[in-house]
Amino acid sequence: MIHKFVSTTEEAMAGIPDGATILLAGFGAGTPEHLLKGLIAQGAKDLTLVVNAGGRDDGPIAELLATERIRKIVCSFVRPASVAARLFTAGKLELEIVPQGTLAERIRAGGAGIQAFYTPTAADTLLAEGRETRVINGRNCLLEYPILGDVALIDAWQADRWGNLTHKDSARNFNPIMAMAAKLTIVQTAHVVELGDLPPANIHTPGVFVQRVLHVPAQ
Amino acid sequence: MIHKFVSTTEEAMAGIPDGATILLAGFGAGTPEHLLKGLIAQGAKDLTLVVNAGGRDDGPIAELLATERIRKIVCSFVRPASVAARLFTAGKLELEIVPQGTLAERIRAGGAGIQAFYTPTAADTLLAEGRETRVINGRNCLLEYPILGDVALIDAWQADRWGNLTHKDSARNFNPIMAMAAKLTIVQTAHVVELGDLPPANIHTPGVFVQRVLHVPAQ
Amino acid sequence: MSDTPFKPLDRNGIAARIARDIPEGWFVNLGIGIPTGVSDFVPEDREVIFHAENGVIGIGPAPSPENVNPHLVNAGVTPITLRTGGAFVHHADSFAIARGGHLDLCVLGAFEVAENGDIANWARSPNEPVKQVGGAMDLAVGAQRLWVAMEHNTKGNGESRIRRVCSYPLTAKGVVRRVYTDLAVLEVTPEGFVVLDMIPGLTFETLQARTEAPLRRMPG
Amino acid sequence: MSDTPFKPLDRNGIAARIARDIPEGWFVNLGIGIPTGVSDFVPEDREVIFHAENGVIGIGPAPSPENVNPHLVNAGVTPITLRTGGAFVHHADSFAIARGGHLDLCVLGAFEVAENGDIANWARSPNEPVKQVGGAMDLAVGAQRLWVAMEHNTKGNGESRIRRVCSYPLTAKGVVRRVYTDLAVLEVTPEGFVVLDMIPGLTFETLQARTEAPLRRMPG
Repeated sequence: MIHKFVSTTEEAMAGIPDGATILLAGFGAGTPEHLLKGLIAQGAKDLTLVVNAGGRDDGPIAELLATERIRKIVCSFVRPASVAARLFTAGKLELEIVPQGTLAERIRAGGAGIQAFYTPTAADTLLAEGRETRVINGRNCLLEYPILGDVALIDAWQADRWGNLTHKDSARNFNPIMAMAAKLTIVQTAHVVELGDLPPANIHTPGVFVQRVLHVPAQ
Repeated sequence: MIHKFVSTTEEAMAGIPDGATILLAGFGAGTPEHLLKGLIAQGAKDLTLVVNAGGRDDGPIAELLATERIRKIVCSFVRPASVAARLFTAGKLELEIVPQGTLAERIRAGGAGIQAFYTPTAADTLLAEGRETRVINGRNCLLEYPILGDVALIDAWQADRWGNLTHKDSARNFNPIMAMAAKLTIVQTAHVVELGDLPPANIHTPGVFVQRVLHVPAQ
Repeated sequence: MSDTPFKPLDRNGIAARIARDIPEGWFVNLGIGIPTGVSDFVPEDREVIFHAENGVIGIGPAPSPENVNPHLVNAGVTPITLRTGGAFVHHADSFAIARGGHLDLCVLGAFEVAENGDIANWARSPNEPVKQVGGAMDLAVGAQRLWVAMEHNTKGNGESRIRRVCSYPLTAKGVVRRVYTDLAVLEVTPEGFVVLDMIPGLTFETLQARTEAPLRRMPG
Repeated sequence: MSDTPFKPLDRNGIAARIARDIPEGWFVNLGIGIPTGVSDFVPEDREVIFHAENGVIGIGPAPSPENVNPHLVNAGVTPITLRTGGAFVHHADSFAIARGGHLDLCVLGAFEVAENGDIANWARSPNEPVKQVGGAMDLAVGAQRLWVAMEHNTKGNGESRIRRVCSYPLTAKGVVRRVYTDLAVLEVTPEGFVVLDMIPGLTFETLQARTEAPLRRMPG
């Protein structure tokens, strides 16, 4: 029997190596905060973190950054008043700023086996400096490469033992595409359901993209 | 009030010009056969048809081809014993053969604003002859361009007045991505539902991709 | 010809002015700042569908404090509601909507707009250590129409934000169609800015005096 | 050393031999022809999830004639059922699974396989007027492992389909990991084909005599 549930946070986070690239889902809602705390406890270092927002001064992302175990953040923005901004200014953190849609598309490309793509987004901006561009149908386009994770940390509303997931409302955001783009996709789910309880037409993230599921009841 | 329903097949098919590119969804299931017959009756000619399978010797695709109003087919395969194969051999039809996954991805790229992408699929084959390739991370890749339609013909199971759709089982196939990739997306739906009847988390094709909906009850 | 007294629009006034020009049936993304307020001024009986980058189609009115749903926020991470007929999609699908040309309109705030339609709204200097791009670059190049909502002049020294050439780093080149300020509505045309509308009491000459880029009157 | 009599596997026999090697939990796509039969030989209590290009995850057994669902077919457009736990996705998502490396295994039919892992399975000549590619090129480059199921020799003149170099147009280069024929199981290695298994009664020498490419015995 396929059975992707794990019983403890330690088991969920086991084996994340130093130097790993971690995809962290969430956008206001849908952040797997329990797993993020698990990552802080797990201790892997020299990590690259791919996340939409480089964070604020509070919350678990700030806590993780404060450990100085993140070598680099790939994100669409960083608030000037944040742990990330301070670490970056102090030379303790690399920063790769990616437009939010390009970030989502690069992650989706990673999951879908696309090796590179051209987009007009950011082609005529500072972010294109020194990079490869090409005019296609009269539009200047920037060449973008896929983002792949060693690990994805994912939030779900429901999960079954095959790892099929649903996400609640706008908590879906980066969760399905980050699950696609990582070798080891670890999920925290608010609810556990029986195989077959999720209607086949309405599974938001199929289990094929999921390796481990931890039940973390909503508080 | 937004109201995308039309009352007649003529109204659904109105204004399709000669020379249009038509995206036709379906893969065994999910082919909008009523609209396809409507296209035959509508009379536009010099059309490019984008469809997974170039068809067999029967059914509405064969009927449409037999009108000789299709200038070109873009598809992943054509049976040797088919109207398409005979027209092609007679020099009356252009044929562009695209691997099925690349076809789906090119359509999705069209809908998503991606201007071109690199894929390893078909890079070392006859289909790559004379085309641009590039080695990325040690893999030979082929440059592929998006497919955009003037019109998409779409099958749905349920639709509301905003054009939100669901598709039944494997009848989903090309329907959501072709709806994204066309300027004028015309839908035939088996069922009409009230706005709000479709759960927001389980809409397979959002109405933003849909222009016209015709109710064609399943027979 | 001297000015009669005029009263610049406040931020809500700009938002309301924009709302007037959005017809029923449009699919619209509203940026953070002044644009977010636009939806409050679209009458309920005019169906306009609002999109948020984080995968929300059909944003409804703000919830009352006791009805906040922690799983439902907009691109500014503010609690929202979903309107009947709305839908949720994931982030890549949401940006496929924005980048694939499926938005009839996007309204963004900006620091500056140039007469060729360039927009600068994400950084005040190329040397800023930390960048805040978000989804603005995607929206700016992807939407069918880009309108900008901003104050006509800077708060400090009253410099014009309506420029011949942007002085700040660009968000995108040649994409702005129209600018709504506290003083006027300007259309970006191949011949530069054309004044579509001015607030009551303001003369063309005064508006031009407050504007670095040359302005043209509406033809006819 | 002379051969004892041997009986080549029939198509079901090849399918059954492949099924033996698929462990529980793998996510597998089966091509048209011999591969389609593989799922029939996976015991019900071994959970293997089968994928179809048209967006089906978790193909179940064939339906009885009275239970055919017209909305549910596989990539060969044959009616199927969905297994408990299965899911439907659209065509681009389905190929994202195939092309993104999420299939543990794909089993395809072929005309020829070469010792460097090249596969030819879509055209018998570069000059065929009409091509039938389907999803084979996507699956061949995308899956974690590609196995091929085919007869060892051609039906007509008994030519070897196991080649030093493919003579037919390629589907993909250097992707085949293993070949299951009616005579043997061959692993593609950097040193060429290694014989993993032979049918009872067949000797290595006879197998080599029927095979154009050089074969190696399993080390040890």
